[in-house]
Amino acid sequence: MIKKVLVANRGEIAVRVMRSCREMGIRSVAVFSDADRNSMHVRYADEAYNIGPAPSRESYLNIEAIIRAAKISAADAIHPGYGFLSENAAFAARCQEEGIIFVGPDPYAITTMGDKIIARQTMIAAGVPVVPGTTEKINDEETALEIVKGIGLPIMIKATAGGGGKGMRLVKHIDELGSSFRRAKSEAMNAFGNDSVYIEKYIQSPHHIEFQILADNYGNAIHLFERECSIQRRHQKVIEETPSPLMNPELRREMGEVAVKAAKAVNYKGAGTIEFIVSDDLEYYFLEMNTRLQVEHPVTERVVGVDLVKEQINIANGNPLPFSQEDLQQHGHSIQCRIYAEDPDNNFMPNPGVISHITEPHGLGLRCDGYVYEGYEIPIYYDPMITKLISWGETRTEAIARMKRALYEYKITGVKTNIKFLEKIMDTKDFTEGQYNTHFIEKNGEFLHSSRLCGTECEDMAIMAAFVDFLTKMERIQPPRYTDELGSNWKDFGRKRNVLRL
Amino acid sequence: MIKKVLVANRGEIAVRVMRSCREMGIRSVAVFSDADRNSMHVRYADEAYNIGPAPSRESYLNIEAIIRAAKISAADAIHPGYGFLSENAAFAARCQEEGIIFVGPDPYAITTMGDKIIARQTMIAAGVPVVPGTTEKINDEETALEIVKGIGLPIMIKATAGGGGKGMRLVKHIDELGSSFRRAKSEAMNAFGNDSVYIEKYIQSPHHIEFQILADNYGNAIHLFERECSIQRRHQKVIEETPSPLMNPELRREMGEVAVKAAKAVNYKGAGTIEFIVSDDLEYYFLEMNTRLQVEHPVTERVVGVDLVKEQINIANGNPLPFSQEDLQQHGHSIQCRIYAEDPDNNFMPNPGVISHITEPHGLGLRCDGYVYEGYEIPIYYDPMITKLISWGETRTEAIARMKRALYEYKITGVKTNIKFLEKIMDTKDFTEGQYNTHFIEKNGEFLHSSRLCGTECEDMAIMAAFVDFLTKMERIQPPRYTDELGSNWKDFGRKRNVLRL
Amino acid sequence: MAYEVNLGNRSAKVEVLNRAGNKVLLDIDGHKYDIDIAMVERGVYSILYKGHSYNVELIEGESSKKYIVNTFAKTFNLEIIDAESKYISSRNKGMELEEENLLASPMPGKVVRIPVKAGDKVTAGQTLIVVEAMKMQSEFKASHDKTVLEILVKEGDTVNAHQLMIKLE
Amino acid sequence: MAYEVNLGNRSAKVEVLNRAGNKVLLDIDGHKYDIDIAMVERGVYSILYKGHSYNVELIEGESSKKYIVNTFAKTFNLEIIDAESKYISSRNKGMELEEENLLASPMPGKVVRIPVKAGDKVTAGQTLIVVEAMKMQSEFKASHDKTVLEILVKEGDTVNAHQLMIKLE
Repeated sequence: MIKKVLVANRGEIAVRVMRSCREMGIRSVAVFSDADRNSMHVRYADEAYNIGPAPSRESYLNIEAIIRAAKISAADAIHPGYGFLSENAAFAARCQEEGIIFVGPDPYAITTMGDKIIARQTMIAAGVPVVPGTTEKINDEETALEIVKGIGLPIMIKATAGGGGKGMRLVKHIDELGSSFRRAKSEAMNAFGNDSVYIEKYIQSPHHIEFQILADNYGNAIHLFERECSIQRRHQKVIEETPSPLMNPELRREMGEVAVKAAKAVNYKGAGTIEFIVSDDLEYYFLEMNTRLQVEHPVTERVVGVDLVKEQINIANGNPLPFSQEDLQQHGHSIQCRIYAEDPDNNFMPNPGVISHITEPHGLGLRCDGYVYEGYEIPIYYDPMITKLISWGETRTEAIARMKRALYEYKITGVKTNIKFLEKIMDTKDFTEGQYNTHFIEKNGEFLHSSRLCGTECEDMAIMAAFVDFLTKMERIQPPRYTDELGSNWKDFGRKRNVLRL
Repeated sequence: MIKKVLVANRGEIAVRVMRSCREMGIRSVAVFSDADRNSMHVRYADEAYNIGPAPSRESYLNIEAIIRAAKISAADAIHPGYGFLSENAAFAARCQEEGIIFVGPDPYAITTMGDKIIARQTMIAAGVPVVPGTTEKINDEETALEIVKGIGLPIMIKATAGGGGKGMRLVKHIDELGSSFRRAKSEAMNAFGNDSVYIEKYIQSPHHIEFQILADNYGNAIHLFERECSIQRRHQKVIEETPSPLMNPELRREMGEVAVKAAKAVNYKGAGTIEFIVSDDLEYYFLEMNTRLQVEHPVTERVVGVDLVKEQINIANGNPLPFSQEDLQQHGHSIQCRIYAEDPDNNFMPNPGVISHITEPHGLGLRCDGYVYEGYEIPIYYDPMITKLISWGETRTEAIARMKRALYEYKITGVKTNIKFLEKIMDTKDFTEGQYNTHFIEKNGEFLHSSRLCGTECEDMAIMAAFVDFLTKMERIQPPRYTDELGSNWKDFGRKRNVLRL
Repeated sequence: MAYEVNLGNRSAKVEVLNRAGNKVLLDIDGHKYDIDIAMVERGVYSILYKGHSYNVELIEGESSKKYIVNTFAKTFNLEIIDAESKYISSRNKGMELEEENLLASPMPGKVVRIPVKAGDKVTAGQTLIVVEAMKMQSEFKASHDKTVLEILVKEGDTVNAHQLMIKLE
Repeated sequence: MAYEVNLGNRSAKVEVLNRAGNKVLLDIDGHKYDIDIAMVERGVYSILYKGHSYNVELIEGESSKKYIVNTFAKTFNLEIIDAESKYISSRNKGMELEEENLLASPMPGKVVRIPVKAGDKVTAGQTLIVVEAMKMQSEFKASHDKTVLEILVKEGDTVNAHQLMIKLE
């Protein structure tokens, strides 16, 4: 039985994992870099250990430092969260060696799914549909040309070690093939130190739909339905929802079964996600498997009513799955918005800094998974995501209305965020009608970046607030002259403030 | 179609109603007393009007001032929340006269259910079981004696206009009857200006269980299952949950049908609650009907998946109920804790004041319906409830574990609260086993008031934090001498603070 | 320099032995603590000690030396005693007995009823004043037989926490 | 006394005509506003005007006269112009052209690459420096053909928002 879990992560996901640990009566151990001494996961945990300097590779990616913290704290298990070491087979193996339970699949599943070509081959062998293309890496342009003749244009050239859009090239005309092939290889070499590439058919207007799966150590595997993740910017998801507006019950059952088959093909254990590309005419293809918890797991938790972190720990504890496929149902609709510290008006440039004021949304049907607080300085070293806002509604329409209400209530000052950009998405016709694919943000760019109307009266309110604030400050500097005019309210406020100030 | 709603209330319920309005695209109008200019409902609303001085009877109970605000703002409807004017038939009638929709039942239902004897008579006529006793007010001790001979001891003497435990007397021995009768009458006269009393059989170890109902204008009425409300202090509910640990499917179906029958007997429209007394051997009796939204409505919303405020507005709009009894199901378990600004160690004495710091719980399965914020001064004039914390879990055990986790995360400084007392309840065996009735707090008093262990190390942490804080303040006063010793961290913090200060 | 710190009923000797940035070495009643302490929010301290993570919240009391301290388990009143406090404390020694003759409201509220008047002789248990806050009325009663010396508030007045209302003798 | 307030590209004349407690009468460009204004939280103002409830959030900028102002719809830069500001502004007039010769980082980050050195002649569009923040690299390029005058940071340095990095001419 796991009694103490070290969470090898930071930010919202570290806090989220610790919350489930606390509910299970499991003690939690935080690890932190020099930049994170004041971070929420350190405050939330029962124990906390410094594992090195601010840059990730010297701390959160430092396997030995993390293993050392696990040994000092006598943690039974390590939960890797997402990102960092969560899909690192060497880390999972190292935990095994040290007799520490790794909350996740075994190194074999991570390795197999980590190499895109091996994953494709494994899936084809298991009868899972993959995007038409090669199952071997391609070394020369001639082979590439032959393949393209077979599957037809357009095609994508992808790095086998790929990720984050690097080493990817779209080819629409046959005469672009040579130069694109060479450029993809050189980009792949630069980014991953490995110039292997392969070719896939390019799916026009693709939908990105994934299935959450859970598998225990006894061969039981089930899926928890789909998540629609097509709203992306710079190949990064911004909004996710379940059910997918594209889905129908037959397709859901079929894709769910395929997802379970894919997981079983690598003898998967724990929580994982099978990502599919789906075309407008509902052809679907295996894209990749994420062998960890996803950022967007909360929408599934809300609609299916299962705590996925608890299930991960139950499986790591060697318990069988507590439910079968038939026990699971979807209730209502859930949407997640990722709140980033970034400037949507300036090419989504990250905007780290000090949170000066924050008001979080509350009430029926909302969940807010974040980690920042007033006075917290968001470090420059890590991901710009600061909160995940999750809404639920009886219907998709209600879930959207509730998300709009929540975004209206959400106030963060001190850093720029994408909150108003997300509000715009909620107002976009393609989104409210559920008619969208991965081109959504590009397609609706003009509307999304148009600024909201603040008429003269709205502007005048801004002026008055600032002007009154300015005068009040001036009066504080010269109290004898202005005090009377101020009225008792200002004095009261000053007095109240003094009580608050240390 | 309702386009603008005036919310004739304050605090968390005003904000909660406005949230649903916002999701429906309905504009909201706040009214506020002189004590509430800075209150959250004024900030949250689209419009806000002052309706008088701080004392409730001069503002939130001032019918004419509220009607005036509704006319100035051209509100189509008034939502009364709970408390204040929510069960005032004259107010509902006044709205009708003015052509303003009252979001609630008509004056007839309010009047009938407002007088306990008339309500008893109406329920008996409708075939709803009531606690054995009188259906007429009793004027002399002889009649009282006769009645007691018929139904047997113990009995309760209650004021017909009663509420809040006033004018209530428990009689266990026949020789107490005379003096108790006289005292109940005089108390009732003092409290309500009406000395009418009646007699009911006293139910030993009673459970307080209520059923939520919804009824439209077309004779459709359904129930949304039960809420268990037996955890009370000073006749006020502290914790509510659904499903009730006492309930079984047959009893639920039967009591639900009775609740619907009770509502139909007064031609009820809108959301209402039928309260029952249930004995340990599952005999149940109608207690009273609350003709408004209840404080504890969120547990039903979570488990049944319905937004009750939206349904109230839909019914007020003249829409038929969008679901039938068969469409409704309970999913999982939900618990609500009421957070009061009070001192549990000092007889639950209210503790108004300025909120100096607040950290609210977040994450999977939690809802926090509050209205206070940092720097807010809780007024002395109104209810001490500041937040309702609602947890959900797949099982009752998980809902309790999650509530414990949420209470652990919840930090409020500046005023005393009952948060630690609620944590104690979550640890009480009778509660975790679901074996409790309205005597719970009394019965477990010793355990509930015992203080948690803070050993030497815990005490030393308290001392160190305060001592370091004290030294830092001293150093700020004498900067040249200490600055070097402080290390850069303290200076950085000072700098960061300056950024935050206006 | 060692200070005396009163925590509830406990009195502890506290001294900072060394400090560099977040890292502070303290001695409390002879026990040495090597801690990492950071003020993460206004009045909220995070302490790491031997790997354990503690959170302590402070509210400053009437003076800069008095605090209300919240730990996970318990809330304490805390006072730091320095030379000045000691002087005040010794000066006040003789007056302490008088405190039971001063009736103050423990919370903010409104005076709803004063059933006594200056000069009245009252008996132990007799109600002197009724204060209402948040819909609840609290009766304040005489602890011993006394005489009402002075009434400093009147019915309808709003009182602050700790405001003196009645003097007895 | 009337002040000039710059809000984005707009310049407005603002004057307080009267005030008593929360109630303030202002004139903005000839339009009179009779408002009820309260600071409800640090930097958060609630304004009631003709029954409408507005919320405005302020963050103080580099000086006490500069603000970032959030309304529900939009975020503005705002500056209050008084005699002092006017003097500074007139004195700086001649220097304004120089600003495009000063390259500052718009956000905090870390310098990962500086592909130029002092004395280099650079052409419009040429990358001068690469700064990384939150896993994203931003390239800063020359807007015109210039010469690198001075480089004030080096690779690996952490820079603050608005910190000057390169001077050109």
